[in-house]
Amino acid sequence: MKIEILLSLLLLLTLLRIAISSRLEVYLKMLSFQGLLLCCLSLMIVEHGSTFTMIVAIIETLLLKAIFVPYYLKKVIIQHHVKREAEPYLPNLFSLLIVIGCIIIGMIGAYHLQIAIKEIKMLIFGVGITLILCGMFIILSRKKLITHVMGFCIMENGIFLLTLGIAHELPLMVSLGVALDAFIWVLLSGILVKLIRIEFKDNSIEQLKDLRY
Amino acid sequence: MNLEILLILFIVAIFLPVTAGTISAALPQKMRAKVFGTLTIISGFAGLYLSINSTSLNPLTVQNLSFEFNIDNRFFLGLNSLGIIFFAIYNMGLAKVKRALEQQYRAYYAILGLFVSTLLLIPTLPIVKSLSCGLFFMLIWEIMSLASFLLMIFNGNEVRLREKSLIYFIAMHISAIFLMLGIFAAPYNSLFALVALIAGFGIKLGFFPGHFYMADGYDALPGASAALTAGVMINMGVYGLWKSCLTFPNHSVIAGYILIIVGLISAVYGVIWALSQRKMKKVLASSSMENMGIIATAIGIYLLSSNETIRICAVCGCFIHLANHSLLKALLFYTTDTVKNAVGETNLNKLGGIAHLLKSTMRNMLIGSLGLSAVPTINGFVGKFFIYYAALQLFINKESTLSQQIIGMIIFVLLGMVGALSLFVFVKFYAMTFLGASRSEFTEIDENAENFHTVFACNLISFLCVIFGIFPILYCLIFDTIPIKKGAEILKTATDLSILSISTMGVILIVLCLRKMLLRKRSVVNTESTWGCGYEKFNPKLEYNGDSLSLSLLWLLDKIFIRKEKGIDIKELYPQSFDHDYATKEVIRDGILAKVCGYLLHKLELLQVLQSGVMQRYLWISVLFFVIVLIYAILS
Amino acid sequence: MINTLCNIFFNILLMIFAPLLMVGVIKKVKAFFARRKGPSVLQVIYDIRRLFLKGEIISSFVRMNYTSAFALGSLIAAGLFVPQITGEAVLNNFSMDFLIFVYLFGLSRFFSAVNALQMASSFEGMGSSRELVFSITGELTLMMCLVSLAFFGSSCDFAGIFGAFRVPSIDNLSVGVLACVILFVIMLLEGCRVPIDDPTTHLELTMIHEVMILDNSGVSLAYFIYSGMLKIYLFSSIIGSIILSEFAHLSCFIYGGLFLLLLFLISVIIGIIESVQARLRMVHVQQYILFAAGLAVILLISVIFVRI
Amino acid sequence: MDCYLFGVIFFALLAFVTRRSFYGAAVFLIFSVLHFFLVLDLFLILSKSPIFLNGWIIPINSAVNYDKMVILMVEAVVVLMVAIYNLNFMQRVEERHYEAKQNFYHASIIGFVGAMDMAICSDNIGMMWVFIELSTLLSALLISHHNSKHALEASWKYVFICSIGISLAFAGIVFLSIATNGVLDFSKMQIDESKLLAAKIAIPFLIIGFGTKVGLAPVHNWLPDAHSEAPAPVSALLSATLLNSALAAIISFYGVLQNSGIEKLCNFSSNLLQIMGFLSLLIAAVFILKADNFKRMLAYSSIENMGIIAIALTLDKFIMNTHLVGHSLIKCALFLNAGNILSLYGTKELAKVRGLMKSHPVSGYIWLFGLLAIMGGVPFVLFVSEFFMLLELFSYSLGLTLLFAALLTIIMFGMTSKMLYMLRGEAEIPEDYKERKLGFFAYFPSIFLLILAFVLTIIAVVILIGD
Repeated sequence: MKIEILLSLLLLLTLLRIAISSRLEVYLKMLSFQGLLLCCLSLMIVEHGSTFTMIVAIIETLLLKAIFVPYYLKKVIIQHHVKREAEPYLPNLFSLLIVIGCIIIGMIGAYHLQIAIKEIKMLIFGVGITLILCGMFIILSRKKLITHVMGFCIMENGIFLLTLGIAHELPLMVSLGVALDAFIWVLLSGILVKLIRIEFKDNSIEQLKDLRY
Repeated sequence: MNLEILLILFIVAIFLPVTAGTISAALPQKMRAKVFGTLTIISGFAGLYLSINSTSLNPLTVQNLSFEFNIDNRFFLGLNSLGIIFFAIYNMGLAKVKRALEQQYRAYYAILGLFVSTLLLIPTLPIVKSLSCGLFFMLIWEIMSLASFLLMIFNGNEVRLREKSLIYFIAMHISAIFLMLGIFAAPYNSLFALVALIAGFGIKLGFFPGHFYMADGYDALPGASAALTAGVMINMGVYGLWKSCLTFPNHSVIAGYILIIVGLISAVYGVIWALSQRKMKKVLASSSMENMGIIATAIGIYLLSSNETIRICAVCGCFIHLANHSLLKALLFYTTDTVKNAVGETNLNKLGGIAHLLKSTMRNMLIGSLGLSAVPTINGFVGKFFIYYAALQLFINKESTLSQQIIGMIIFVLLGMVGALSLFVFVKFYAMTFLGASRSEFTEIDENAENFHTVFACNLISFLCVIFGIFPILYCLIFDTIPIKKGAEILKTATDLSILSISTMGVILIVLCLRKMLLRKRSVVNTESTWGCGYEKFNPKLEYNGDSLSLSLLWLLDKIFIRKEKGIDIKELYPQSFDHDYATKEVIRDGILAKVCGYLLHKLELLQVLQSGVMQRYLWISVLFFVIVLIYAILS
Repeated sequence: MINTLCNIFFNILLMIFAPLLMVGVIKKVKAFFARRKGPSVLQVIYDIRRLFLKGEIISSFVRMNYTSAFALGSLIAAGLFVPQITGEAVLNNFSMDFLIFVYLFGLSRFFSAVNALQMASSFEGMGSSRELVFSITGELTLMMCLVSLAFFGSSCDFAGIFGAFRVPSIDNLSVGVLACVILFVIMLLEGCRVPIDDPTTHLELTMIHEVMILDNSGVSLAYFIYSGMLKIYLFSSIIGSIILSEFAHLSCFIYGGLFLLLLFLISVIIGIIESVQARLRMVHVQQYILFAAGLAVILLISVIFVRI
Repeated sequence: MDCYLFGVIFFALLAFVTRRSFYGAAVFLIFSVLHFFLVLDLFLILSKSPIFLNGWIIPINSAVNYDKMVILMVEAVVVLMVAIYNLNFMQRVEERHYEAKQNFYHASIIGFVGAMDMAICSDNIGMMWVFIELSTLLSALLISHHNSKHALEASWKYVFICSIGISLAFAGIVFLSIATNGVLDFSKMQIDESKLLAAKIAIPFLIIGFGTKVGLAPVHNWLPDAHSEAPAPVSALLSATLLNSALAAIISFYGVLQNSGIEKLCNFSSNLLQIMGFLSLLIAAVFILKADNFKRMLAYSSIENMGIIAIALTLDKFIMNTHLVGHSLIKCALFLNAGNILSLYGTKELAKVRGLMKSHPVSGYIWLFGLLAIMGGVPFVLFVSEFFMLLELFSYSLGLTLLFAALLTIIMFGMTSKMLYMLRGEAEIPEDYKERKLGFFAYFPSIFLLILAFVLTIIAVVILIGD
């Protein structure tokens, strides 16, 4: 039981690290580390299931989230040789405070849910909710398109955690589909970012504004 | 007549115009008017025949859809088919007229066919009998108003047409919504249903608040179809009003008061509005608003009073006035269309002095104007006479309550004033188009605007008007369908009226012969021009035009008819050119509606900040909405 | 049978000559006030006869030269419905004959306006515009007055109305006086006598009726002048029938004599008004008619409350 | 017949392989014809054996009830028409320089249609989610086919907003699986009373999540951009079928809630749907007045009609189905015709398109009757559904009826004024578009769809008057 707690706390740490930094490499490293943590967590929780579900879980988390996605995004970043997240809407200090707020909200929500519904694992559910909230916050507060992609990946991780948190996990096909979709999504947004880069010569959100009425 | 033949006739009358429309749409341009004309005439006569003796067909039910053929249905069917026959004859003549050619496109005839078939079908449909009847009625009603809208869109050269047809379309939509609410509310709350139906049909008839679209709408309709709408489609509004008032007898007193008050307001407003108009078709449209107001008062009297003679006079007055109005209005619209085709101008301030060009049209328009200004010898007076009689009886006889007496008196007096005003309108209408010197040079005058068919149609209608004027008794015989049995009152007044017309005609003839006889030996000299009294050369600008004629009255009503002056403030000392013009602002459309819609659209504009283009803002809004709903879900 | 025959004969005879004589008397009274001899009473007849015998000059714009006949014919037809010297109209017991009377006036107004507008001159246009505008409020007042009389007599034709005035009583007197005053004002408006419009002036800007017949000549001019006079006669015959309805039971000769005396009296009053009062400004004419409308409203209220 | 998934993949690969756009379009046409007959056959023998992978996507007969079958039928017809139009569309001049990307285009369009079918037919809400997410991704590729500035921006916004919405929907599925303790198949799903809070939390997640894909009001912002920037066949497919497939999820979820009978859940979900419905009507009313690009105007009218369908869902099933069918058919006809107008006039600007009736009468008539139809004009099926919509709303509450009627009138005002502006006046067509002519296949689909809508009215009226 203690290892689960340790792993989820580590996940929260990665979130704080992301909130502080404004360099993209840090985002990537944290993303791959989160994938790793998710893989251990899923192995821990799902050990009594059939071997086939174990293999799917490993493929999904280890292969995709920890290795391939960060590698792919690194290639995109190198192409655009953009190192640093330009001036974000909020200074880093405020984003840190907001992430801490998300953590608190997530935990309180999970606690209340756990009282009402007995079978969910309180801690994992809380971390899942926090991940979703922080992913959303990163999308809303950063300017670079690539950071938006990473914010969405963090949200995906949060949702994956939610599926782990509930007692009777989803059928195999559904989890396989979810993994596949997340992967295709990252691929597609990578292609789109490249195309926007060619068309707009800059990949911040400012140019994408003239489709109004 | 056994049932099968009547049934076949009914189906022929309904579906023949549609097929005629589609066939003539396929034919080359020259043949279209002729083929369409002949086929619609056949269906018109079928309708006429049906209206005279189809009592045996009465409860015709197909599944749970029923067609009614009792007395008032047959009356309206007869009236519509008569109007359609005249339209068909007139339209046949338009093929040869150069200015009317650009309207002879294919879609025009297809839509006309649809329009005519709905006009023949609606008089037989009950409105609030059951939901499926209601649905079928609404379907046909919407097709009718949509067809008249489509006719408007294709009219080529009209300026500001987009705005006019848009307002017409929205008004028709609002009236359809009122009708739907009326049909839905019928089983639950009959008073709400009655008021909604009156409002719905009121907008179609142009009662006071709902009249804003009428002048522009009828002005935008091309050529003869304006006559069809004003002559026939407006009767459907009266049909609806009549049917809905009959289906809710327990609220007849309230309905009576509503109809009388709204009718009087729209009669007075309509006739003054007609005075302030410049275009010929707009004058006619606002005058049909006035006549519909008078018909509404007649129906109101019928609903209000319990005395038998008053009810008979009111209902006879209403239906005879409706028949006269549709004949006279059709006549005036056809003559306006002939003037437009001949000279290409319908603005009263630019017309004048074309009497020598269009002799027979002038004669027909004189008869039409006399009829609509309700002058004794022509048939316009007969309907009004009965309504006056009913109003006076309501005012005089002992057992009607005080409020009924006051209402009777107000109707009598206001109708008198409206009569004088409508006389003013039609003197101006007739004199400005034909008489005096022409106020603007007409470039190419199309001689065969007055070809055989158009003149024949107009002559036929004016002949009917004069005959019905001299022998009003004919109404009772031919239109055997007057909804209430013919009381002794009606016969006596009808014979009195024919004596009146014959005696007036006689006296006028005597005086005319006296003049002829006196001038036999004397010389009648036709000099150059009118006595100038100080002007060295006659100039058409000196002549009084339509606006200056009605200006002295409109100055009195300055508050209602606000005038927008243009071109008054001249800056430089010696202005090179200076044009002064003014247009009367219509109190509902430019006043209240413009303000309300402007305010509404401005408020909607504020919402446009939502679509700012920045994706983050979209996400913020959706997250905010999501959080609010989530909190509500958790707490409740 | 004889009664109807003499009724018709006397009415028509009077309709032809009485208006001319009345205007002659008016002119005589005006001359008397101006201390001059003035034209003889029959001078108007000689003028009309002179016009009948002359040719006509018509402007080139005119297309409808029969309008004058229609205007006069409809007025004469209106005269058939008014009970005159013999106390009965030519076509009596006609339901709603006062409405027909008013609407026949409308018909004659239609044709006189059309006749004016076809001359294509600004004066005629001005006159017809004024005529039509004043006729609106005039007809409103006339309608109110006739409705209240009809309610008072609780019948819908002239015979019934004048029947109610037979028995002399205070109500009859007050209603009768008010009705006669209103009818007198309407007569001045229709006949275009002084307070509304001065027949003798030639300043086009101020004329109403005379300016409409500026371009007529010969027989049509005679017709229009005669129709002006006929209007005065018809209204004064209505006023006369109201006043003399108490003496209807007397023999017809005495009634006829009294009727002629009354006509003479009315024309004298008109003459006095013409010589004493000057013509009102064009703006005030509208207020003058609305004053008559006010009177008609008072009449209406008094009639309703008298009956309840 | 049971390997429909592999069939779709096969056709997609086939399209991917083709070099010239004509062959790609031909493959897509063959696929759509087969697809139409498959659905027709399904419709005729509704109780056929399971179609998909032996039970993983639960057998078709039990899942597909009356509503889903209607959506499937409409989708089949629309896809066939779009395929026919696509043949002509690919030959057009401006499509030449996208020749290189045509194999991606055709492959993803086939994949897109396949994903939508499976989303509609699958009984498990999880699988339905997966296929909806897949269809979103594939359609994002389609939208950015023209990779102009606006197309890229539209596809970026489309991908992002829809994915976030759908991932929230997945969180809703997680909560739902708690509430129904693990059973995720619509036919077998039972919400037990003890876990009421989980179900209550699942409702906003699911309805707003899938609502983003349906384009209901507060989460609708992607729809106008995506529909106006996509090429004509894609925007027709998007508005006619994609919105319906997402709606299928909400319909089945709402069905589960209704027959679970818990009074609190039903009220909350119907209120939420009605609020979103009326909000989307308001938003459509506001922005139709402002739209200066005729494709955006059509997109806003899609939002409006989806709002009406959402309200109808809470009132009565029959109205919802007629409105759904009517809207998809007529909107597809309109978008295809908008494509025609775009290639005839070269611009989407409303201000520059004048004199449509004089210069190109056929597309003018289609435009006129299409817009009259979409507004609930008489001879088309939407009038019948709006008639009964008002009837139901009137018996529900008078205030809502008046609000509904007022908003519809404003939308009608906006659309007619723009329609009349385009139909009338003098046509000023730019030089290189002067002698543009479009073949029969460009107009046939729209005409066929409008006639179908007209025939449906007659059938609906006959049925209604009959019973």
